[in-house]
Amino acid sequence: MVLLLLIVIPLICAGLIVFNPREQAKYIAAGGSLVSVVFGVVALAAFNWSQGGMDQLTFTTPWVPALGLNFDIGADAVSLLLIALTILLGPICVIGSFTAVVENQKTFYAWLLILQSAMVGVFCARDLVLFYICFEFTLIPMYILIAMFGSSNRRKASTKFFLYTFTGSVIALAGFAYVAWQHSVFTGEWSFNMAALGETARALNASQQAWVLLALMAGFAVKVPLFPVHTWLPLAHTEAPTAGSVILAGVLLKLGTYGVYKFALPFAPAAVLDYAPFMAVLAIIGIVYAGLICWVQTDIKKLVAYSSVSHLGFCMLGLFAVNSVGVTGSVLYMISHGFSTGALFLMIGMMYERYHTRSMKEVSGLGSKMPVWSTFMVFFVMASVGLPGLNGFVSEIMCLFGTFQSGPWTGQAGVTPGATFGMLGPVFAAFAGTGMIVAAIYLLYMTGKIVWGPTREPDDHHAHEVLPTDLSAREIGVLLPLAAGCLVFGLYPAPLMKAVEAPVNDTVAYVQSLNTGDTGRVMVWTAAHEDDHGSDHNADHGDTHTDEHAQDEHSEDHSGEGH
Amino acid sequence: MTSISPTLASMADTALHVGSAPAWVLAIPLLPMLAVVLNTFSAIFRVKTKLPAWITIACLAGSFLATAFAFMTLSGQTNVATGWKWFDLSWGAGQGQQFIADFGFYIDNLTLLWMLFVTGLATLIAVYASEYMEHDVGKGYTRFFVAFGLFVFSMTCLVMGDNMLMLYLGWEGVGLCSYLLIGYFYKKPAAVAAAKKAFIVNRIGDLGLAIGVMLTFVHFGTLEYAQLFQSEQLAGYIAAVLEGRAGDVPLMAQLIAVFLMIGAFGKSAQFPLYVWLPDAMEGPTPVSALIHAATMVTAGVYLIARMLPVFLLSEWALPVVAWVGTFTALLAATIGMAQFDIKRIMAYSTVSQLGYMFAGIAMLSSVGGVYHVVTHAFFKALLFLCCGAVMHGFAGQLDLRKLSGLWHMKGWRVVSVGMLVGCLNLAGVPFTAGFFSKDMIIAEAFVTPGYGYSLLGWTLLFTAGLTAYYTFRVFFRVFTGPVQYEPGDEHHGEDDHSHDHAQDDAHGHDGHSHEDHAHGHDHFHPHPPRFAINFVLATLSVLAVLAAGLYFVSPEKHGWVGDMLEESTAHNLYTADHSAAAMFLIDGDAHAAHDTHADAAHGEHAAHGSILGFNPHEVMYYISAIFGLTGIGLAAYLHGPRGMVSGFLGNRVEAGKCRMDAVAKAFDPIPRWAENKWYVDEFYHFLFVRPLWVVSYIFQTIDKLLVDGLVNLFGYLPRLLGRGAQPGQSGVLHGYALSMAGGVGVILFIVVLVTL
Amino acid sequence: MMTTLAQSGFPEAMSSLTLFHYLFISAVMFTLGLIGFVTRRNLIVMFLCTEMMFQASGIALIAFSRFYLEYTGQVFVIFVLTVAAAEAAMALALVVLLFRRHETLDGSVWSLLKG
Amino acid sequence: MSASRGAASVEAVISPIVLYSMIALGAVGVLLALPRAKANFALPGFLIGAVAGGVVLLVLGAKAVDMDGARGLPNLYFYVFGFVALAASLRVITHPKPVYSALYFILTILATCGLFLILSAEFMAFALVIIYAGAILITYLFVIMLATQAPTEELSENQAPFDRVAREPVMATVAGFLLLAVLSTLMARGVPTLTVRPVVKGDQILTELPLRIERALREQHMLTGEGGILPTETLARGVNDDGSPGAYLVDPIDRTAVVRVDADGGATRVVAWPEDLTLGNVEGVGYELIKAQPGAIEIAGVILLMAMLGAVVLARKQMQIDEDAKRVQAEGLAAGGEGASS
Repeated sequence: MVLLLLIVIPLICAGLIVFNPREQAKYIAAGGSLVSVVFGVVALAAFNWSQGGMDQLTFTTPWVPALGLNFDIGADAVSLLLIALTILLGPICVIGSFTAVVENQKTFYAWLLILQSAMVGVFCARDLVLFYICFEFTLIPMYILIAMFGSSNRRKASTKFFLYTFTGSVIALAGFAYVAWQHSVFTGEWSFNMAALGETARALNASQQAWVLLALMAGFAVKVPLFPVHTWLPLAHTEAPTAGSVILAGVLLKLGTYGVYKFALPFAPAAVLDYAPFMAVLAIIGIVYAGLICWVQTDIKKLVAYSSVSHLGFCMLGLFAVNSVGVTGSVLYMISHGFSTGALFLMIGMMYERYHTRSMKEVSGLGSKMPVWSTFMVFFVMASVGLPGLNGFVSEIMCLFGTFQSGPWTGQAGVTPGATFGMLGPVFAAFAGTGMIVAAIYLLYMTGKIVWGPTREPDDHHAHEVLPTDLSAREIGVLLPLAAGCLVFGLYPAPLMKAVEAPVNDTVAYVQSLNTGDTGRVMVWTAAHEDDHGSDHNADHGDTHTDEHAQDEHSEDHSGEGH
Repeated sequence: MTSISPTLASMADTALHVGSAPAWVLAIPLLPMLAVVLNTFSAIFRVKTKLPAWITIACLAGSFLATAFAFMTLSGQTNVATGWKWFDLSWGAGQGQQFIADFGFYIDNLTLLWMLFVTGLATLIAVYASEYMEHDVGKGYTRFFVAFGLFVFSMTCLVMGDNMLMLYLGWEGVGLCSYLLIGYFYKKPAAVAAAKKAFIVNRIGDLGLAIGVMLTFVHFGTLEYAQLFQSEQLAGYIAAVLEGRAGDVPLMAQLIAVFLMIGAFGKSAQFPLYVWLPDAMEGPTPVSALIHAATMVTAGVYLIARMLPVFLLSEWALPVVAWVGTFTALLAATIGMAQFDIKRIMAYSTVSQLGYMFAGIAMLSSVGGVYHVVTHAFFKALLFLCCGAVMHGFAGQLDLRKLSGLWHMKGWRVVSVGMLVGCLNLAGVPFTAGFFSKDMIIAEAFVTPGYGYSLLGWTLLFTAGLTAYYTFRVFFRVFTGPVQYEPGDEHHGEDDHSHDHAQDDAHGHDGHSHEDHAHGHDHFHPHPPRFAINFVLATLSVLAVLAAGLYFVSPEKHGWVGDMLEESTAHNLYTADHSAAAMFLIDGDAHAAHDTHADAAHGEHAAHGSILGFNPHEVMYYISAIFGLTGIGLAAYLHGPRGMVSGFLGNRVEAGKCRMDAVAKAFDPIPRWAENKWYVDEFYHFLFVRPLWVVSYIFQTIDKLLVDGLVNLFGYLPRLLGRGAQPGQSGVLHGYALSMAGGVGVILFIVVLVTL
Repeated sequence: MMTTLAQSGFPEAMSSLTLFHYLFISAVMFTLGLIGFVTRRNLIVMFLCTEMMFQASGIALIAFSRFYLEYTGQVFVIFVLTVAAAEAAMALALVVLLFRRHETLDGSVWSLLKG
Repeated sequence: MSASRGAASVEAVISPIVLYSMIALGAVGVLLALPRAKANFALPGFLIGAVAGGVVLLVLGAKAVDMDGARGLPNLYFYVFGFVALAASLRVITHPKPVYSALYFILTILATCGLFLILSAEFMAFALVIIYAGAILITYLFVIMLATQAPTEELSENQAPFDRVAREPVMATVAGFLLLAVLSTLMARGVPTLTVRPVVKGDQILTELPLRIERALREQHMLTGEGGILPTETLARGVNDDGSPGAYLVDPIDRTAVVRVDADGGATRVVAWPEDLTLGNVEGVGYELIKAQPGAIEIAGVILLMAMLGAVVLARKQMQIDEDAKRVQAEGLAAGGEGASS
């Protein structure tokens, strides 16, 4: 129920904004998002963190019963943490935009809140159709935010963002639809319950799973974004307004990784192991390639945008390591990246508000001009670099660790107790590790240009009429929670690890249990599954299938004769 | 297992007792952290006094006292104090199925030894910095001390961490502080570049370390020292090595040491990753003294000492370390000889001495290596602080050609004496601490059998001579001779910084220094150090001298340091068995262990190596003294002032001219190349940085044209199709109606045909 | 089935006429309306033709209603009539408007979509 | 399945050769009849079209005779009305003058109403006459007169050029008659496969009006003296589970009702409904409309209202703009005048 509130409250506030005067829009938005935070805390408090399945804080009501559609929401630890991230970024984005958005305030804040609802909906959906609707619906507010409030090239950016990600997710929809169809063939009734479909998907044979995986990855990889399909991101980030960038980097990209975690791994476990090296190679290329591209950027927002590509590569790597450390690291990465990169975008926005440029060639050496800003900047850069003690390190090193463990170690059983089954390994980890060096190179290059060095300002620079030279109290207030989050996350992440341990271990244990060879995978799974969960899925799946099919034909004939 | 030597077995036994340390031990790392927090509040409230310095000094002194107390109560034991859980993840109950790393601290003698000099020196240098940085009070002062405190905290994590991830945290944490402090004068592009370089080069090493840590976890299933060093697996490997079955150790396990070694090379500025350290001298001098001479750069030595059992598994790791260390020592010494910036000379000297430490520990003289760390920490900190005092007094002047005769100047006596003490130590003049520690290393090179180790020994001896030469070159040029000086170029360095802010709030300055800077060169008066700096220099001088005494504490264990290391991982195979163990590494001769382990350790060494037919440990005192004194003599002859030693040796009468000029001219290109650091930086730039930059640009182009271009092409396809279909859209209603009707007709027609 | 016809409120009138007879009339009328809609350029006549197509569908609906002995078909014709009336009102208003603007009733003039 | 479909061929209804050839012939006729720029083949077109339509109807009738035995061309009205309706609609689309088109359309509607009457949809027939012929078409006529350009020298006989020339007649005719051909094929195939529900809808509705049945039975008894029910008798009701009286026991399939002989219960008997007890067309349509489609009829009302409002708004808009333009112009003139005078 509290999750429903988290979805509904922003929507109500968006409605209030529409029907209230323009001047009140931002206060309503701030109030609404803060109320959401309160309920988010309630949700966190009410949650039982030691439990695995996605069956807490549920709310279900029939939607289209004929198709087995339910409005079905609930959470496990992973999704609840992502929801928490979403609603934490909510007020930060709203309050951070107080001075940046001057025109069309009602539109801006209303869509921002709607976007928040949609994102919460994605993370708590238990029904595939609900998930997909929310997943796609996030595009619309984001499109409007970019297209209406972006910078000069916003039309191209927003169109590209929309079409690119939309195309990808339509392919994912095909994958979903295939699984749902198979489910209806197996069981004779339509259902879009994610758990039920997961069961069905696992029963598919290896090649079917491979196709399902590829279809899902087509959608999620674009969203993440993975290497060859990343080009929408820098453009969208560069053109988006600050709040849009924060949400985009902080949450929207996580829809992709969350999708991989929630669907690709459990829906196609056999194929995941087959395709892990391929995906990992793409991720590693992304890490290094995007990192090096960052280095030669002059627009710092573009730099940070490319850095997201690089960082999310680690996240994907951890997921495809398919072991506890890797997947946990990946989940933590989703959250931690939201903090540090979101904060970096905010910082850039604050600078942009004052100087109306983001080019390192025009602005540099702000260390003496804006010491507080610079302090925060260095802090968040360090978080992003992956400095131990801050959030980036925890997740990054776990992703690398997971990748490293997940290797060809099994031949030496007993000799390598820390190893797990997997398709990656030390070579992957080593190559990905070079990303750490590259990250240091480009982020310190940026810091060296923009924070350190002799002060340089644009020629036509005037003091902002509202904002002080350095950060205002409001801006510091926006940044402090993020900074505190980075610090706490970096120094005391153990509770988070414990929190996601149960769901992650479930997923991983499942995929790992398939490692007994190529031919027997599905069989092994079926047997294991029966042992685990009783007999709601029969071993003679194929038989029931054919029987039903025969019946179908029979009844058709019958009706035909009736005429 | 049966044939492991009893000593080894007993070693394994003693290492098993891991107790839990009392909670107050946590004060050692947390007091510096407290200083950081308090100083952050100082920054928030914009404190414009020296309060941050006092806070830092108090906290660091408290930390030192806690360490000292720990030394008194806990030495000889191995204890773990856990703060809180940091990484905590499990996916099974078996070994290696938990990913656990606590924010905890591992306290054994090695840790205590390190922490004693780290916290002690940090406290002293904080006192020094409180005066040295005073021109920045109200501005960078707080920032400086925040980073300073953070550094000490990180260093405690590095040294005391009870698992490898804590080590990694400290490892990168000190890197961050190093970055922040090198870039302290952030308006100077050189400082910014140096800071960046330091961080990035360190990161390369860090990657090696990270891979080493991962390999360790995969192989031993744990990251915690306590479990690692107790693990039967490790004991089994070591046994295999000792029995000459080195091939039984899996390749991957051997690689652990190799990767850890890369990390150590990065942090401790060994070839090829040493290039950042000389540039790091752009930071304030107290920083150079503490971080880039005494403590942080010795982290690599600590790492090898801590992980020595793992290093023993590898056939190549330790020999490579020995060779690289020796080569670095020689290379850095040659560069140091040709520099004119006294701080850079000290920096290269540091690189060189670190090479000694690495060589020492790699030649299985962990005592020698660690002892050298300790003595070097004192005398090199002293040297740097003296250089800093000079720099401070002469407005940033560091060129030895422009300074002369400080000994004779009023107020500079403490500095001069301190410098002399430091130089004597560094040059290895007999009966100084540096003399003893260096001798241990060099002698070990002749004792330990290994691939060309005696060649390394001679190289190290030769390098010792070079060291003496360049050390006293500085001393003779700057502190003796006629009183001459030129003020430094104030527009680089910290004073530049203060100028900028002078207009903003002048009252934040103490008038004295401000006046000096404002007046410029015509009326330049050097200001000699005041109480705080002199006090620290004096204290350090005394300590540097006294450090020699450690050699005579418990001599049966090679001095106090040997005593300390005996109860730690660094001891491992040393005292009793070390040469034997080394022999197994090299020769695989299992029986020798039984023959030798019972013998007295000292007498045994002679059997394995000699120098010119003598026992190296006995004759090394003389040989190295000869090399050292020769170097000093050469320095005196080439750089000494006229009138020194009855006018016999030197002939220098003004600051910038000496006999060396002619010599340098005679050997023309070589000194110039050496002065330009053998063009290694340029080589790296050409070989790595530039290509990477070009590749980045190529990638960017590819991204724009190829990757994005393909996408845009797909985006363009519908438009092309649309162009093709456009004529159909006449916009006339009839057309649409007609095509609709026709379409329905055609579809139905198809239905008719199909259902025929 | 046929025996109940007389009792059903539908007088005996079908006799030998099958449903096809009416549907054929309806189809022809629909086709003529369609052809008229496409070929005529006068907006008013075009709308007349649409009305004619409505008429044709009405015949079909009522024929089905009769055939199935149901009233739903007739009810639908009422709705068709409603839509036709609404359409006529709107369309004629539009025609007047357009005529005012261009002083012509030629439908092909209104082809702003043409690129 | 497919076999059974194949069995329902066109031949059961009409000879396909005749059907398709006449459709083609009709197409030619329509094509000729459509207005042309130069030559005018309207008359031959009509004739050909009439022949085609007539032949088809004749053949249909002949086939019906075959099916119906000896009665011969039964229900001549159908053929007459059908022919008139089609001929009038042909004229609607071919007449170059919109006014005549509208008038012919009224004829079409009237003929259609005749067909409706044959189909015993009296209500719809009269509603159509009133609404279509009476209201809508008159509006059309008004608009035609309102919107037609004043005749000038160039416009002969008050005909706009766009009325005199058909647009793409060949394409349109081919497409239209192709559609007709496949439609009639499908209809001819499909009609024989249709099935009818066993219950007559009107009877079923009557069961929901039991008092009406009771009244008819009483009247039957009173008027004829036989059949029906006595004044003392009442229709029997079932009993619900909870003991309350349930539904009346009337059977729409057998057209019978159960009657309670004594007022105080006990014996019952079954009577047949009167033969002439049927639901009237208006009754049926009204009942269906209100009972089954209450929402739809509300929506239809709203649509009509909106259409009215829309028509008003659309028609007014132009006037307003004109007024505004005039006002602006007037103000501009006044200002200009002042400027000039000062």
